Amino acid sequence: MDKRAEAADAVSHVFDGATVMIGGFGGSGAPIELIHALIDHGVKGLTVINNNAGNGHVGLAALIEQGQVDKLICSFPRSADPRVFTDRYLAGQIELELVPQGTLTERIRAGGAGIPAFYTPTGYGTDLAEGKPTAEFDGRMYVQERWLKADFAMIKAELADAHGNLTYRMAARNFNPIMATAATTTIVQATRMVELGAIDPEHIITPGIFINHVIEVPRPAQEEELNRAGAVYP
Amino acid sequence: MDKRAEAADAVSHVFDGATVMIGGFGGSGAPIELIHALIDHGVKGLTVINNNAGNGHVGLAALIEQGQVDKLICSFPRSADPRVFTDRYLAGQIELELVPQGTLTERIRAGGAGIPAFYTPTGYGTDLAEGKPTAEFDGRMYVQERWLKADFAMIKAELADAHGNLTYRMAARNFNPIMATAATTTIVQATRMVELGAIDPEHIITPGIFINHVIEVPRPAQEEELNRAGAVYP
Amino acid sequence: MTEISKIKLSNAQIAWRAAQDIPDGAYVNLGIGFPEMVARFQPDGRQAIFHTENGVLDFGPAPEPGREDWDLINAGKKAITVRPGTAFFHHADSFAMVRGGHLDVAILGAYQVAQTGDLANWSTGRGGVPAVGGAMDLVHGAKRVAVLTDHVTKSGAPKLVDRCTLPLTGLGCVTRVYTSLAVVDVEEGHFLLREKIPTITLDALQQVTGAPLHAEGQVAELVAPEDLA
Amino acid sequence: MTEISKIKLSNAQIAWRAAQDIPDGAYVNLGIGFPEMVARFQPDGRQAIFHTENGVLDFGPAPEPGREDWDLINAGKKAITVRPGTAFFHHADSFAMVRGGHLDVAILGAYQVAQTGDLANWSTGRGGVPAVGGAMDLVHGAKRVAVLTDHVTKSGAPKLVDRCTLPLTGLGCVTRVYTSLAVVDVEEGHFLLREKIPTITLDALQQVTGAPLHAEGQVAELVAPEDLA
Repeated sequence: MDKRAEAADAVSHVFDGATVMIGGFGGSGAPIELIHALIDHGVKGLTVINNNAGNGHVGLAALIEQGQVDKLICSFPRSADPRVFTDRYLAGQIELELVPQGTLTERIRAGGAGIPAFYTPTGYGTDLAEGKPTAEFDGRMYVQERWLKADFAMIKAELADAHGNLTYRMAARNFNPIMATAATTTIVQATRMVELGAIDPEHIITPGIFINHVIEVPRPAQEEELNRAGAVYP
Repeated sequence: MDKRAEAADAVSHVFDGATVMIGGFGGSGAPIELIHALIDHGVKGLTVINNNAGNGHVGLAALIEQGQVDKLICSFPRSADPRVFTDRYLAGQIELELVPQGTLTERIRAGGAGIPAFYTPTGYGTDLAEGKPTAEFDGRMYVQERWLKADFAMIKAELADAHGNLTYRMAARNFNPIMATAATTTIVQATRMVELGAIDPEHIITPGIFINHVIEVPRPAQEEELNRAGAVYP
Repeated sequence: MTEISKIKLSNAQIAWRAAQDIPDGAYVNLGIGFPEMVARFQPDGRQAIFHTENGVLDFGPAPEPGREDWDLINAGKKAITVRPGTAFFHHADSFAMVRGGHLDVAILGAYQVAQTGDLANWSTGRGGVPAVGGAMDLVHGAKRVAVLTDHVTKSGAPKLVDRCTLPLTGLGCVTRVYTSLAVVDVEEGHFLLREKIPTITLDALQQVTGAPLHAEGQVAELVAPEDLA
Repeated sequence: MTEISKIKLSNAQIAWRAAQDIPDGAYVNLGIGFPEMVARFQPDGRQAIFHTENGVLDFGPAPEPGREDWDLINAGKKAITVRPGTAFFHHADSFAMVRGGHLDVAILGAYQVAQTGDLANWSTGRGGVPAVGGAMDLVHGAKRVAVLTDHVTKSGAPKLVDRCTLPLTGLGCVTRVYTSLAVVDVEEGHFLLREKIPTITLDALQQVTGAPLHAEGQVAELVAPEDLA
């Protein structure tokens, strides 16, 4: 078994109208090269799940700017330069499902763990819980939230082996391990491929069972640095 | 901040009637020395949450044999030598709440994560879901399960620092990291104390936020080996 | 009955047959006991990745006696080994793999399998100390849930039945049954006979089966090597 | 109003006051922006452990300009550093810490706080692009939820109110408010005045507060150092 692939091949399976989870919190952990491969692939009508809504004109912002995203599920569609999303949103060209960050997180985790619904105190009594079922447990009120799953997840890792065992780099871990579990097909870009067995079994954060395709991207672009340089994709 | 303590002091807070999670899967990861300290402490009427029901006459089996446990919440009360529990159970001297293993796991994880209830496919239509609420999601039926929390968790780790950052050893990880999150007070026995910063931040499995007391137990007893040697505690 | 006990496959042969259906790279959980035998019979060139619900993926075979490390065990509490690719994780992550549908196959034992796919494999309903472990979790989530079993009980009663009479492990969860006499799929509420051993007639097989055996076209011959250890 | 703007505490002074209530070893989440300032004013001999919801516990201060590593940021997407004891974890584990009640204190900003403890701090309700981040999660779970805020809005309207008129972040979640004029606890549906700056009268304070200020015994003097940077 060898899950290594080329980015263009791996993203070529993403179809029009697919739901795609994209890892990262802001620029940390964002799989820029995979997103750009998806832009090259040219697929349309995507629903994207990400914590944010892109920054500048690269990565997720570029995917939105190319008109490939119909709906965004996120917690915080603001950034240093959120104009691409903001303009489209205010023009009614993109739908937004705003989800509290911890609820977004837990919905993704639930999707990966086979938990179709759960109760959380988060959002109870607020506009973001409107229309959702509620229930009382031990005298406190909670909101019922549903799992989130995706057709594809695109994530960024640090080390990977051919089976898809992964580690991450510092705070770039964020959404990547949980999104890896919640998609039918998970594509990872890893900064360094290593031999099977080279990652200590104690240090593997994502076991390969969750991974379908591994792409080595040795010197990945960093969204923050691209934006400081005024980069635009494509 | 320094969370280091002696075992006798740490367990001295456990009160009659307390609910205590005890880590381990069979003998792997079982905090034998902490359990024996609890036997020495002599507290009664405990509800214990563990995957099993003890083996032989040491560890959890010894705690039960001393008559300190009124109720056990577990998934598999069988072992190579389950006589201590079996005899008491058949004599009506100990209550058993039998929970499917993955549901037990998820209930503990939910307790630690502030999720009061969740839905699972596990157990639907079986005797173990009797009387529990059910619901349909996307055409499939699920059982509603409640979180599990405890007054105390007693767990076993490999490395620890004074803040309670932990690693585990191989399959001895099992229930330990999740139980650490679900108790008001978590007591850990670690095989080796290391300096703060000595554990790579990428390799910490349990961050110290979940830990209250750390006890160094340099050469921990292994339940399997104690039993092969015919050990009895006290 | 006497006749059947002479012609039926051994447990090793049943396990061998189940192993032939596991593709290279499949993620597989083998139930405690008899199903564990499947790992021995992987065809050449194929390497399944085994999951054990206590928190290890891609582990190796049992160590030499005397070389056991009791912190490195499987769900049956037997010693295992690490190999290149092994990963450790905690119980919640482990059952997320199970419940979340990430296993390709779970292979379990059974007391009874109903034509609806219902499985009874955790309790004989006779009192004593009940114990369930991960059985109820494993039957939900894996893409295929296969059962290995003798075709009949020791007293000759069918184990493939119309409805389970023993306490259920799960509803409608079994997809394929490998028995000592046949390979049977569960499809849309009935048993679909895929293979049978050549030395039993369809009628005789039906007689020891507690629900109708359907067939689509040819029923293949179920032949396993004789010399399996 | 003019008078209040002359006598009120600066943001740094409010942050300083909040920092005095954080015990050594407390696990603390500081909201993005103004609350982050609290980290600067930890009393000598005390070291709080800071949590950032994107997945870092016990991180160090911002690096020198030019030394940033953009894989090592806080929830405000500002660069941070590691120190001995730092731990990394994923988002689900991070919000388990938040929602599961493992933080000792969360310190947040506010548009409005109601005497019931309701908080409005995520939306001005004026349209544009809504964004919530982790605010709604942080208000549930931490043992204490403290708010740092000017006592009144820029136009002089009370921020401590009878009922929030802006979209809510959470119901009954705030336990203490540190304002530019006072320290106020929320207890059983009313505001309990604990401290006020010496240069304002109780009457004047009440006039700029949108709900009754109760007191139990002595109201202490709120005095912060002058020279805070």
